[in-house]
Amino acid sequence: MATDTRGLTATEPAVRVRDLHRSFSESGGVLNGLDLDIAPGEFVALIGRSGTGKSTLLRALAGLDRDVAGHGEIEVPASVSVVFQDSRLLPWRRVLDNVVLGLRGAGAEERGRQALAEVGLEGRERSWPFQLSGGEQQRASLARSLVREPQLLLADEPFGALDALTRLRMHALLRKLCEAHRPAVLLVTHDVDEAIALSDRVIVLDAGVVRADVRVAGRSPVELRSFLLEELEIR
Amino acid sequence: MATDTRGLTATEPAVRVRDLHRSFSESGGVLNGLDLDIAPGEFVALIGRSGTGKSTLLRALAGLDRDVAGHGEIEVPASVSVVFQDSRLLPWRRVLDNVVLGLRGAGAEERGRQALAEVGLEGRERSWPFQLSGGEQQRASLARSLVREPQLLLADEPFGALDALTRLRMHALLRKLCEAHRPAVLLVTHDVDEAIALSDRVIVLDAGVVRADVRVAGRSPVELRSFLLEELEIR
Amino acid sequence: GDDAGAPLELTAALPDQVAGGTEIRIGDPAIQAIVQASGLDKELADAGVQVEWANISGGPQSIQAFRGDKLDCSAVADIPSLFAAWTGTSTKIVFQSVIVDPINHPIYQLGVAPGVNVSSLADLRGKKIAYSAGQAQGALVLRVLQKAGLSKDDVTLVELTSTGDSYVTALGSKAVDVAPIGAANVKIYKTKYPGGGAILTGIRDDASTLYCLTKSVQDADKAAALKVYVGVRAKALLWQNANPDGYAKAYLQDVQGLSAEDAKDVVAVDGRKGIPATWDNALKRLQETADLLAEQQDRDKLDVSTLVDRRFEPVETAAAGADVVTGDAA
Amino acid sequence: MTVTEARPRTVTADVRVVRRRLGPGRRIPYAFWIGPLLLLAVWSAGSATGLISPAILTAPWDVVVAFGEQWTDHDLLGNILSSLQRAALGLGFGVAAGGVLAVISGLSRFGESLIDGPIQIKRSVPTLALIPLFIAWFGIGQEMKIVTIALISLVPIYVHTHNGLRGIDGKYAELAETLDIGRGEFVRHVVLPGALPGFLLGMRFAVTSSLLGLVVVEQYNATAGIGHMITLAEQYGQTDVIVVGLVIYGIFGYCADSAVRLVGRRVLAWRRTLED
Amino acid sequence: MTVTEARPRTVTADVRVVRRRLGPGRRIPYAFWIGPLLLLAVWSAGSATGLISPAILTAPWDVVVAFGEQWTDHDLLGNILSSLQRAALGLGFGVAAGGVLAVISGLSRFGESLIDGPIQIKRSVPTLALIPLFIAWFGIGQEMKIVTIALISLVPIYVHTHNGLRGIDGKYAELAETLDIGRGEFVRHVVLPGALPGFLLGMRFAVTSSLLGLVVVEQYNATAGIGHMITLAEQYGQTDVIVVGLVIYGIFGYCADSAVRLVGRRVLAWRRTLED
Ligand SMILES: Nc1ncnc2c1ncn2[C@@H]1O[C@H](COP(=O)(O)OP(=O)(O)OP(=O)(O)O)[C@@H](O)[C@H]1O
Ligand SMILES: Nc1ncnc2c1ncn2[C@@H]1O[C@H](COP(=O)(O)OP(=O)(O)OP(=O)(O)O)[C@@H](O)[C@H]1O
Ligand SMILES: [Mg+2]
Ligand SMILES: [Mg+2]
Repeated sequence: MATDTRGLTATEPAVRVRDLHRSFSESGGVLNGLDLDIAPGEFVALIGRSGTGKSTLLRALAGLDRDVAGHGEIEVPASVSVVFQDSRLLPWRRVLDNVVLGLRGAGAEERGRQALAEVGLEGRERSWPFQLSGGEQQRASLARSLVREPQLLLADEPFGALDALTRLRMHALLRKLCEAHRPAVLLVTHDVDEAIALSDRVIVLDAGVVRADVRVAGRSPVELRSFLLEELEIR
Repeated sequence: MATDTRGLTATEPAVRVRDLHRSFSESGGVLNGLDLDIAPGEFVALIGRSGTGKSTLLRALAGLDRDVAGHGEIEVPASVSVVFQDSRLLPWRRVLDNVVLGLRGAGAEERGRQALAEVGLEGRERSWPFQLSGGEQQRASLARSLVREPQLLLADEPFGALDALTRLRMHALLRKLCEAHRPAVLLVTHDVDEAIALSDRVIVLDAGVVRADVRVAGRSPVELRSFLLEELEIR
Repeated sequence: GDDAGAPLELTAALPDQVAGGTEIRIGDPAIQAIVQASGLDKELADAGVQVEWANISGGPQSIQAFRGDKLDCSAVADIPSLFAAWTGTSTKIVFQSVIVDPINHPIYQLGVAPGVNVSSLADLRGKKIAYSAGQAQGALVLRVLQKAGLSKDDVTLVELTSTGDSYVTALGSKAVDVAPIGAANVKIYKTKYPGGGAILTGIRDDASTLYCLTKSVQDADKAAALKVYVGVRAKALLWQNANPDGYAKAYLQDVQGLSAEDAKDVVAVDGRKGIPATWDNALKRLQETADLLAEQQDRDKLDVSTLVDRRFEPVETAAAGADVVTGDAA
Repeated sequence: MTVTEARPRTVTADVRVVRRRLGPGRRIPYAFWIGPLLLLAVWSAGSATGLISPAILTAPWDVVVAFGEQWTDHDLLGNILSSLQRAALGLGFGVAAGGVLAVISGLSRFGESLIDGPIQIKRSVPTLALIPLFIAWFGIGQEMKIVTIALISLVPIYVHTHNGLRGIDGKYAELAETLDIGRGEFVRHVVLPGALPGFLLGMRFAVTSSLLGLVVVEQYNATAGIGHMITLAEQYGQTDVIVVGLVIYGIFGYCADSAVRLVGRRVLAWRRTLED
Repeated sequence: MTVTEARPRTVTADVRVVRRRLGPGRRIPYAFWIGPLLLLAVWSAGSATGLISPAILTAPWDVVVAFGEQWTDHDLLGNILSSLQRAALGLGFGVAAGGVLAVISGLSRFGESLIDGPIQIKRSVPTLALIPLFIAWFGIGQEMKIVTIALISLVPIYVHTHNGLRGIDGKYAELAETLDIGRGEFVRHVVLPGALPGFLLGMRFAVTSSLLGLVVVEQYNATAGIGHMITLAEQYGQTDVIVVGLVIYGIFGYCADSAVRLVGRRVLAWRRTLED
């Protein structure tokens, strides 16, 4: 059973997915009875081959797949924040306005500025999205999610367009944030090292189900890495 | 001088860039007098921090920056193919039509199908671009470029959204192609290992000029790796 | 018609006293200009009649306004009151005037396209004639054919609505051979299209009326005010006869936007207005028109005596006094 | 390091995350008819209660009677057919010309400077006032009518296609440039499909414009046609016949519009917008 | 492993890769005027050589004379002003109503089913034929005129805004849903800016429609206005005055259209399209 393999305590999970099916065509499902629990404050990395359904899973958790066929049970916290695979900045809002979109309360703008500064986009507040480089767009989109302090953060390859150094900085930033607010995190990444470095638990998605589910703590990164790569390559 | 560091023979370079300046604002340039030669058939990897001007350089080489301020000299071969950082599939053409766009001659479609199969998108010929996952879009875009057999291939992070395994397959595919047609290649990547694994030469872009320019052949990958990471992190 | 006065039978005598604040809504732009230029507006004011002028004239527009009850009376020729009746809007003619020499001062002449040879009505045989079934011009064409002894089949009737100068354009471009055009436009037509000509119809087309919503003449207050207005209108026409230049300036130039020269030309072709001593002849002609249209256009027979309110006849003639016209002119 | 395997389940519960929908949501089938039917209901109720006087707007049942009369006694079908023929011919020429002009002017600044101004000016000038010119040039026959309708429907096609074309994301032009495709292929594969949403919107306006143009042109030397029928009825003040004309216009316009939108949904299947 | 350093150079040669431009290219300054000026030139030449007979189209110089006459003797300015006032008022109401209706019907399938049909039907029906209704409801005064113009200009605003809204990329609505913003904020930050290109196109049509509407409404009980002037001039066959009216229409329409497009370029600075 899933619970004992993860060795979780008995607290209510923040995310609870049972028997999740999703398919875009008659011929075959993308998710085929997936089960998943994420504890509050837990950081889970999701890896899997391109086209296995990682984004499909995230969209289901975010409640964005009303029109997709399938069934299953999903429970998520009320406040969810999503970093989309494309950076999805509103092209008609300047960068800062994109970041603070929907933020309420005084100081929203100040918090937005600070988040931008943290992702290295100080001084670009007034730029249009099309004026940013690929990596800059991705960071702006990250800032938009981080400034919100959600209970569940769903991040779909948020560092894909970043160079090694910037990526490390963003890791640190994300870690800091997680320590402060302890959201549950589900992070999709293609970088196994990144998954190991950041997360409490790594999940391998394949053929629409969780193929492997391993806790990081107490295991050697090298061993973990080769295990995960193997799991990835099996098919 | 650039030429002797690269130890090239005296053949005419395929790409020749001299004193290239490009800037988007009064305050500072993105490219500040960049020089670059790429020999015919040479595979050059370009790395650099997010926002340093890698895409700007590629766009200059592709002749897509008519309206950007700056000067300098650029020579490139007649037939250039670009893999954009965004996958840039025409949303109104099905995947196969996107791949064969502008291909002439009989068998164009057959070649397109084959290219799609090679990037692992067999059976997705009739899909709309929005029906592809992020990585699938990127592969379709790669297929579009590879099917063309250009003299110069400019690829802007073509593997950013791919998992480790798919990425290795794409590496193999690209290498095969390069051996067959010997285009000059300028490949932007954030993955230093990828740069080392694929290229003849790695270039580090920083502050708008070529900060480092190293040949891969005959050097230890580990040493090269730590040198490049150091170069990247200096600022 | 918001605060309606007491109802008044159509047979009851017209009240003399105008209740204070009675307002009548009149579409009669030429008379409006004359009334203001001649000082007759004082007479209206003294009698306690308030006129809300509307710049509306002609059949379709006035019928539309009647139906919405946004207008009491409007100045038109003879056709609109027939069509109003045929389409279920009850109106009464309260004023009739004529042209003293109608044959030589017709409202319409028959314009002839350049290069077409038509010098008498008999030449119309086989020609393409512009025809607009619902308009006065259409009725005129039917009457011309009747007079020439031709049937509809002897000519080609080209269905063409007369809007603006569409008939002049149609003639000029030789799209039709013959078209009724306003006498005032004949000179413009001839200068614009050299070779174009025009002949007289020899038919009286001088009917000119003021027709009102029946509902308005059934309103005692309005009927009293209209009684005053009809008197003033008669005087206004006589003033127009006496002051052609004043009319040209006040109406044609200032209201209609013609140049002084053009205004003069228009006045020159205009005939003297006449107030008939009796409406009998006018009604006879109206009945003939009604019969002709009923026959040619498949409509119900109409007794035109139901379309007039002859209580206003003596009011009109009394105002004109000795200046009434009699005999053929009427 | 245990591997969790998928287990077959019998539950088919579907508990999804319910997120407030901000877009319009799914299309309601047949909702399409609610508006027009409501309009009909209000009209009927107004007429039945006397709130709408028959002099102003004929009651629906009287319109049905008038419709029948026009059909049997006045060749309504003939009127409709000859109107439709005119409208279709004019529309055809107008759409072709408008599309071609829009592409020329959309893709060349020089072409634009020549074509765009005159079309904008034509657009600002009342057609009715231009008719004398057309009569002088084309006579008062069918030719003039078709030319006029073609010019009327050219305008929305031109403006919308031009606008749609110019609104295509610049990155697709860049892509095309790097593919070394010719101008013809560029137009076929990038410009036309990219401008298609604009063109279709223009088409919606062109169709109704061409029908409306009938009212104007059929005042001239027409012996049949809906516009002719309305003009005559206006002169006679035959409200019921006018309303018959209006209803026919309404039905045709609504159906044509819905047809264009339906086609639009088909050919724009590649889009994921708030519409879907 | 040698590091190449950037060296200062004195050359400022600018040899770029020349790639065939497939889009329209850069805007040509003032090209804007070429079309209208060419039109004027053709007109002048035609009139001077006698190819265009003055009976069909008055020569430009005669129009200038007529313009002067109208200005000094017939209060042309007053005509223009009272027309503009009517048009502006009607346009204002029409734009406001059209925009609000478009947002309601764009964001709610239910609203759409109520609103959309009647507007499409209204759009298919000739305004001229509706005037009797408006007269009955609003009288023959200024009110009727403004309501009519408002309804005329409501249509393009509604249709275009609705179309623009529905054409917004669905992924932005998804984004908004994950940000937990309210409907008001969604409209303000996503819907309105996203529909803005559509709205602006609608605005171009609304402006000219409101001006054209003048010709219709000013036939009714108007004592001033450009439409009134044209109607009168038609009655008396004053071709030159008609052309004065048309020229004024052309100028106003062209300027208004250009103004809207200019505004469009400003407020759509966030777009990179073939236009740029
Ligand atoms: N709207 C859609 N219509 C049809 N098929 C779809 C649609 N969206 C996704 N798919 C298919 O579903 C599968 C899973 O897609 P998904 O986006 O979840 O993959 P992914 O794991 O995120 O891949 P990647 O790493 O490449 O982003 C893919 O094969 C994709 O082609
Ligand atoms: N159109 C533009 N207008 C203004 N600034 C721009 C524009 N395009 C790029 N820039 C800026 O120029 C710099 C270089 O951009 P470029 O896209 O070349 O970066 P990059 O090296 O490709 O980065 P990344 O790895 O994030 O894609 C960035 O700071 C970017 O913000
Ligand atoms: Mg994905
Ligand atoms: Mg880049």
